Amino acid sequence: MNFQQEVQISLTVLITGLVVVFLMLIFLTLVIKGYGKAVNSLQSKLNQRPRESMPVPKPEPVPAAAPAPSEPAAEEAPAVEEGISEEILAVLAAAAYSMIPGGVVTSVRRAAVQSRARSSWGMAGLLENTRPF
Amino acid sequence: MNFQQEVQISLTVLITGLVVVFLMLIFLTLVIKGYGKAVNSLQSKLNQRPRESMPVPKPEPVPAAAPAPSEPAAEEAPAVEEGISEEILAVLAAAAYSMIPGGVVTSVRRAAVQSRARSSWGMAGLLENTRPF
Amino acid sequence: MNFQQEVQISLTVLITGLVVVFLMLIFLTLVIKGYGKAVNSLQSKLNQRPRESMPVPKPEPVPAAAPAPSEPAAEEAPAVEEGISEEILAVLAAAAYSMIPGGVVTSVRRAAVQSRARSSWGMAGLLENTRPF
Amino acid sequence: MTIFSGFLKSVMKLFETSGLVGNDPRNYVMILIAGVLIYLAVKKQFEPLLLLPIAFGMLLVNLYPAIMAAPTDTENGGLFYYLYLGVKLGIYPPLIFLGIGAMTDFGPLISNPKSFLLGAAAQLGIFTTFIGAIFLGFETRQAGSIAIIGGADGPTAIFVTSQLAPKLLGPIAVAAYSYMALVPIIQPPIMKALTTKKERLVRMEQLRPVSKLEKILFPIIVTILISLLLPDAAPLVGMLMLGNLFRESGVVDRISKTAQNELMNIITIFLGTTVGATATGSLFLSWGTIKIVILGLLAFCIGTAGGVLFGKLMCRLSGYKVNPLIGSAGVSAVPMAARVSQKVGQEEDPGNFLLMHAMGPNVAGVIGSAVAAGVLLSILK
Amino acid sequence: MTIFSGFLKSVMKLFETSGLVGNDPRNYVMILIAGVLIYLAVKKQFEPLLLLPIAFGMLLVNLYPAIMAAPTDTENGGLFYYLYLGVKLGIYPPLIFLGIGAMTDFGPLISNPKSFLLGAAAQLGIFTTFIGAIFLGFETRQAGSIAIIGGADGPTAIFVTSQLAPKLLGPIAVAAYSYMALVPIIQPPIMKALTTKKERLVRMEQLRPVSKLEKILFPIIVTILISLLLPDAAPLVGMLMLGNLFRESGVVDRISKTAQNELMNIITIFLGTTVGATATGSLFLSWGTIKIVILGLLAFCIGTAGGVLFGKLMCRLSGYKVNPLIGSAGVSAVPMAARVSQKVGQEEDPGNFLLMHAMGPNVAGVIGSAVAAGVLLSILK
Amino acid sequence: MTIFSGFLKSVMKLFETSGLVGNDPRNYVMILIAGVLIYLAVKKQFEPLLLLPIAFGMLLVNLYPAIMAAPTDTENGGLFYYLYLGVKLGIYPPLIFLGIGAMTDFGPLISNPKSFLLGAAAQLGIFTTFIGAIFLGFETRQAGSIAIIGGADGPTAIFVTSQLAPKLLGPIAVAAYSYMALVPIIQPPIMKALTTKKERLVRMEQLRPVSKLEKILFPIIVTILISLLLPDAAPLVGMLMLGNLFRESGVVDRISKTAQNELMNIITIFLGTTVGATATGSLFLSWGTIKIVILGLLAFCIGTAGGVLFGKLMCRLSGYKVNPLIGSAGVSAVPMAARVSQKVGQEEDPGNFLLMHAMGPNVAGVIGSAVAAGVLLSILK
Ligand code: NA
Ligand code: NA
Ligand code: NA
Repeated sequence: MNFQQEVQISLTVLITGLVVVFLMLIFLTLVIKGYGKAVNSLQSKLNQRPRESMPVPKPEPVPAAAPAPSEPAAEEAPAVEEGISEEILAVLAAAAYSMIPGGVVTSVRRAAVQSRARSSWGMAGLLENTRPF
Repeated sequence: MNFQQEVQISLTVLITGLVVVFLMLIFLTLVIKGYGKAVNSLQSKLNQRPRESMPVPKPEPVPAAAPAPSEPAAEEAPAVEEGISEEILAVLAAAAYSMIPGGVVTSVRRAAVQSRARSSWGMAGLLENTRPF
Repeated sequence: MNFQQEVQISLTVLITGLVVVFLMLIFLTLVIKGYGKAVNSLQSKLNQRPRESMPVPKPEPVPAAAPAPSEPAAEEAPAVEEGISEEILAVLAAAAYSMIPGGVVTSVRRAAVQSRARSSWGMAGLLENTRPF
Repeated sequence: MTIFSGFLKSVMKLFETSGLVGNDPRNYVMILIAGVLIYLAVKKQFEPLLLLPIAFGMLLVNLYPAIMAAPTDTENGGLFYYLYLGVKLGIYPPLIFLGIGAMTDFGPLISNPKSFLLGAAAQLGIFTTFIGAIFLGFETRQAGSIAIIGGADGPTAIFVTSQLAPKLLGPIAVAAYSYMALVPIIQPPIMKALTTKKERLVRMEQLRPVSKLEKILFPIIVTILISLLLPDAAPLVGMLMLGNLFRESGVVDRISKTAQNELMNIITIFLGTTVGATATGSLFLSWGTIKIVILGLLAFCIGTAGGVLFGKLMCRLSGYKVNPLIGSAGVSAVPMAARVSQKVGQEEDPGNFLLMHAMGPNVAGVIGSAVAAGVLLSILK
Repeated sequence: MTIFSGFLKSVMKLFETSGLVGNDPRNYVMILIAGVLIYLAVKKQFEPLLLLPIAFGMLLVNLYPAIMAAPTDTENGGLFYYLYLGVKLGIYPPLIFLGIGAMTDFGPLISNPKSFLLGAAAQLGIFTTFIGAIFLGFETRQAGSIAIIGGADGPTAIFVTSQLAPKLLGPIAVAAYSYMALVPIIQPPIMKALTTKKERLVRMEQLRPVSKLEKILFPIIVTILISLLLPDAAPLVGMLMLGNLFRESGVVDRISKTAQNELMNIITIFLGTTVGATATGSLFLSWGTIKIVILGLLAFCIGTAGGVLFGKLMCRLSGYKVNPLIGSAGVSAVPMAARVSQKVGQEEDPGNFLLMHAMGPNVAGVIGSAVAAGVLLSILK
Repeated sequence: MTIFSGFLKSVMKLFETSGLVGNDPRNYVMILIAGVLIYLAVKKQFEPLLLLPIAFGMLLVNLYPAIMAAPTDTENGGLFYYLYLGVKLGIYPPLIFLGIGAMTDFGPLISNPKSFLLGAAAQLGIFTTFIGAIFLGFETRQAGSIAIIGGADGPTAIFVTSQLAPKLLGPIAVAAYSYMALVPIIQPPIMKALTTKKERLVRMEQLRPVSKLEKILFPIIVTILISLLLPDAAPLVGMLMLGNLFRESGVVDRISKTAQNELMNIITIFLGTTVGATATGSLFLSWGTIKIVILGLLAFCIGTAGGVLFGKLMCRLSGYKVNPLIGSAGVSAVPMAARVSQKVGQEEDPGNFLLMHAMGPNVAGVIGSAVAAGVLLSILK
C-alpha cells in the first residue's frame, strides 16, 4: 500500500464506521423510544381495566438486592413521573443506586429462593417445564 | 409408488409396528412382574433374618417432598398389602398423590440437604468418591 | 523380540524410569524446600513491618471444616515452631487431623458461604469479575 | 472525492450484504411465526424451555441464514452449524434421555407392569399416521419421521427424524413440542368422548410400594431386553436407563445431578436453537409443512384414543378395576398427560386420585415411543 | 554394558526431547511475562477470571509448544489444539455473549435510549486506531483486529480477530483484557481533563421504571434490527439478546442460570487458556506486539474521550441535564466503566449518584462494539 | 397375502438385525461381567462414580456394538464413537486432572517435601511390572500401558494407554479403577508384613503451617520444572497445577468450582461410559486380559511395597521420626491410600494421627505417576 491508498482505506473505514455505527444506534434509540411509549400507553390503558397485562406480575416487584422499600412502588407506577417531592426523589435515587449491582444478579438470587420455597405442586410445574425433552 | 405399493408398505408398517411394540411391552410386563415377585419373596425371606438387604436403607425412607407421615410406613412394609383399613387407604392415596411430582425431583432436594449437613468425615467420603479419576 | 532384547528393554526402562522419577522428585523436593524457606524468611521480615504480604488475608484463616479453635493461630504464626508445649501440640495435631479431609473441599464450602453473605457491593465486585468476557 | 466514493462503496456493500437485500421474502413470514412462538412460550408458557430456544433459533436463521452455513475452504461455518452437529449426528437426544432418566421415577410402572400395555396402545397414533403420510405423498422415510410425532416425545422425534429425514427436522420438532404443550387442550375431549361416566368413576387400588432393589434392577433389565431385541432403540433406551440407574443406585449423586441439570440445560440450549434454525422460510413454508402439522395432530389424537380404548378394554376385563382415563397418559408427554388423567378423573369424582396410576402408563409411553422409534428405524433405514 | 548404553540412550533421548533443548529462547521471556500476568491476576486482581487462564495458557505453551500441535497422520494433536477450535471457529465468543446477556439488565438503557448515542460515540477509538494501525504498516485485516481493542470488549475482540487476523489473537486478547482491567486507572484523568467542574456536578433526573413487557421486547427488537441491517454482528448480538430474553422472560430460569454460570465458566476456562496459548515467544515477542500494545492503549483513550466529549455535547444541548461523565462508560467494560463514572462524579459531589445513569451507555457500549465489529467484518473480510 | 409376507419380511429383518443373531457369544460373558461390576459399584460402593458408568458402557456395547461404530460415507457413527473421541484424542484425562487439581490441597506436601521421595518410590511397581509384561509377551508399548496401572491413577492410566496401546483401554481402565477401589483390602497386609511393630508405632511431628504464598507458588514452580524437563508429562501435570492455581489463588472461585464439579462430572460420564464401551467381548475375553489383570495387581502390590520399604529406610535414617506406614500412600489413589495409612497406624496406637502426614506422599504420588507416565511416553512413543 502506498501512502495515498493508506489514507483512503483508513478514512473510508473511519467515516463508514462512524456513520454506520451512529446511524444504527440512532435508529435503535428511536425504535426503543417509540416502542417504550407504545407499551406504556398500552399498559396504562390496560391498568384502567382489571390488570392482566403480564403473566407473572407478582414475583417481579422486589429485586432481591434492593434494600429501599420504595422500589416496588416505583415499579407499580410507571406512568407517574412528574410532581414527585424532593424527599421521594432522594429515596428513589438511593434505591436506584443500590439496585444496579444487585439488580443485575437478581435472577440468580431469586432462583435460589424459589428453589427453596417450592411447593410440591410447584415441583410438578417445574417438572412439567423440564420434562418436554 | 403406486396405490397398491402404498397400501402394502403402510399396512406392513402398521401391523409390524403394532405387533412388535405390543410383543415387546408385553414381554417387559411379564419380566417386570416376574422379577418383582422374585425380589419381594427374596426380601421377605431376608426380612425374617436381620435386615441387610440393601447398602443404605436409612437415607431413603423419607422422600423430601412428601408431606404425608404415612409414607415411610408404606415403604417399610413391602409385603403387606391385604387387610388395610379404609382410613389408612385414604391416607396412603393422599400420600401417593402428593408423592409423584415431588418424588421425581427428590434426589435434587436430598442432595442439597446432604451438602449442607456434611460432616468432615462425610467430606472425606465425598472426596474418596470424587477422587478416583 | 528374543530373550536378550527383552532383558535389555525391560532393564533399560526399569533403570531409566526409576532414576528419572527419583531425580525429578528429588529435584522438586529441593526446590520446594528452598522456596519454602525463602518465602517464610521473606514473610517473617514482612511481618515485622506492618503486614501487607497477601491481598486477602482475612477470608482465609478459618478453614470451614476445622473444628479446632487453635487452627487460625497456627496459620498466623508461620515462623514459630519451637518451644510449643505438649498440650498445644495435641490440640494442633487434632486440628491437623480434622483438617485434611475437610480442608481439601474447603473452597466449595467457602464459596457457598460467600454467595450467601454477599453484599450488594460484593455483588458488584463479583459482576466486575464475571463481566470481562 | 475518492474517499467519498470509498465510503459510498462500503455503504453499498453493507447494504448489499444486509438481510434486506439477500433474504428470501418467506423469511419474514418465518420471523412472524417465530414471534408468535415466542409469545406462546413466554406469555402462555407452552413448554418455554424448548419453545423459546426453538423460536429464537428460527428467528435468527431467517434474519441471518449464514448462521447455519457449512464451512467452506476459505471460511468457517456459522455458529449454529457446529452446534447443530450434535443433532445431526444423533448425540443430543440420547444425552437428554440420560437426564430424563435421572429425573424419572419408574416406581409406579414397576408396581403395576400392566401399564406397559397402555404405553403400547398409545403408540397406535404413530403407525396409523404413517399410513396417512404415505397416502398424502410423503416418501416412506419422511412418513416415518412424521408418524413419530405421535410418540409425543421430543427427543425421540428428533432422533428418528435426524436419521430418516433431516430436512423435515424443523417442522417435525416444532409440531412435536407444540402438541406436547397442547396436551391439556387436545386430550380431555377425546377422553370424555370415548369413556362412560361409570368408567371415569372407577377408583383404582393403591399401588404396592416398590423396593429399592427392584428400582435398581429395572433399568438394567430393560436395557438388556430392549437393546438385544431392538438394537435401533438402544441409544435412547440405554441412556434413559443409565440416567435412571444413576438415580436409583444412590451412590453417584454427583453425576446424577449434573446429568439432570447442567448437562441437560446446555444441550437443551444447543438443541433448541439449532433445531429451530433448521426452519428456514424456503423449507418451512410449504404445503408439506401444513400436511405435517395436520398429520401430527392426527397422530396425537389417535394415540390418545388408542390409550383410552385399550384402558376401556382393561377396565371391562378387570371388572371395572382399571380407570380407562389413565390410558391417555400412555402417549408420554410426562408428566402433563398424567396430570390430565388426574384432572379429568377429578371432574367426575373429586376424591379420585389417578395421578400415580397414570404415571405408570406415562413413563411406559416413553419406553413405548422409543421402541416404536426402533421399529421405524429398523424397517425404514 | 548394553543395558547401561540403553540407559544412556534413553536419558539422552529424554534430554533431547526436553524443553531445555528444543525451546526457542524467546519462550523464556514469555514465561516471565506469564509470571507477571499471573501476579497481576492473583495479587492485583486484574480481571483474574480471564487473565489467570490466559497467563497459564501462555506459560504452558512456552514450556511445551506441542500442547498446541495440530494432529498429524500418525499423532494426535495437543490438548489445546482441540480446545482452541472453539476460538478458531468462532464458537466461544457468541456463547459467552449468551451468558453475558443472561446477566445483563438493559433496563437503564431502555429507560433512557439516548444512551445509545454515547455507546456509539465511544466507538470512536476503534475507527481512529484503525488509521493508526494502517500507518504503522499493518495490513487492513490486522488493523481492523487491532482497532477493535478500542471496543473494550474481550469476546468481541476475539471474535473479530479470529476471523480477520488469527495470528494476532494472543497479543490482542492480552491487550484487550489488560486494558479492561486498567479502566479505573486509564479513564479518570481523561474524564477530568475533558470536563469542567460545572459539568461534573450535573445531577441527572432519575430514570423511569421499565415494565417487564418492554424488557422482553427489547432483545427481540434489537436482534431483528441489527441482524437484518448488519448480518456480521448477528452471532454476537443475537446470542447476547437470546441470553437476555432467557433472563427477562422469566420462564426459563433453568437454562438462563446454566448459560450464565456453568456453560460460561467452562468456556471461559477453554477460551482463556487457549487464547493465552497462542502467545508463543516467536509470535509475541516482536515489534508488532509492542505496536499493538500502544495502539490498543490509544484506542482505549480515544474511545473514552469520544464518549466524554459526546456527553459534553449532550450536556450543553440539554441545558446541563446530562452529566458528561457517563459518556466514558460507553466503551463497554461492564460494569467497571460505569463505576468509574460514579466514582469520578462523587469526587466532586458525594451526593451525586451516576451509576445507574452510566449503566445505560455502558450496556449500549456492548451493543455498539458489536455493531462496530460487524462493520469491520463486513468491510474487511 | 402380500401384506402378510411384508410383515413376515419385516419381522425377519428385525430378528436378523437384533443382537440375538448378530452378537458375538463372548458378549454375553461381558454382559455378566458388567453385571458384576454394577453390583460392586452399587452394593459394595467400589469407586461407583467411575465403575458404574464403565460397567454400563460395557453392558451397552456388548448388547449393541454399533453404539461405538465409526461413521461411514452413508451413516453416522454411534453415540459413543463421538463421546470416545475425548478419550482417543487425550482430551478428557487432562481436564479431569484440572478438576482434581482444583480439589487438592498440596499443603501437606509443601510442608514436608521429603514426601516426594515416597511418591517416587511407590512408582517402583510401574517399572517392575513393565519387565513382567515384556516377559509375558506383550509388545513394549502395551507393556508400558499395563505397567502404568501401578500408578494407581485412573486418568493417567487412560492418558498413557490411549497413546501407547488404545486397544487395551478397556481392560487397563477396568483393572486400574478396580484396584484403586480395592486399596483398603490390598494394602494393609503388605504394609504389616514389611514393617515392625516399633516402626508402626512411630509418631510424627506435626507439620508446619504453609503460607498462602507458598501454596500459590507451588503449582507454578512444579509446572515449569516438570514441563521443561519432561514435556510428555506436561498436559497432565500442567492441567493439575492449573486447577490447583485456580483453587489457591482464591480469586477465581467461579471457574474453580465449575472445574471441580460440573465440568468434571460431565467428563466423568463421557469418559466412564466410553472407556467401558471399549471392552467388547472379542477384545476383552482373551488370555491377554487375564495377564493384564494379574500384572496390574502385581504392579499395585509392588508399588505399595516400594513406598513402605522406602518409608522404612527414611524411618531408620531419621532415627524413627518417619512412620513407614505413610509410604504406601505414595501410590496415589487419593485420599483412600492415605486413610489406609491412618487406619493401619491406629490399629497399633489409637492416638497416632498419620492421615495428614500420609497426604503428602499421597499427592506426591499423583505427581510421581504423571512423571512416570511422561518417562514411559517419552521412551516408548
Ligand atoms: Na410416547
Ligand atoms: Na464497547
Ligand atoms: Na501414583
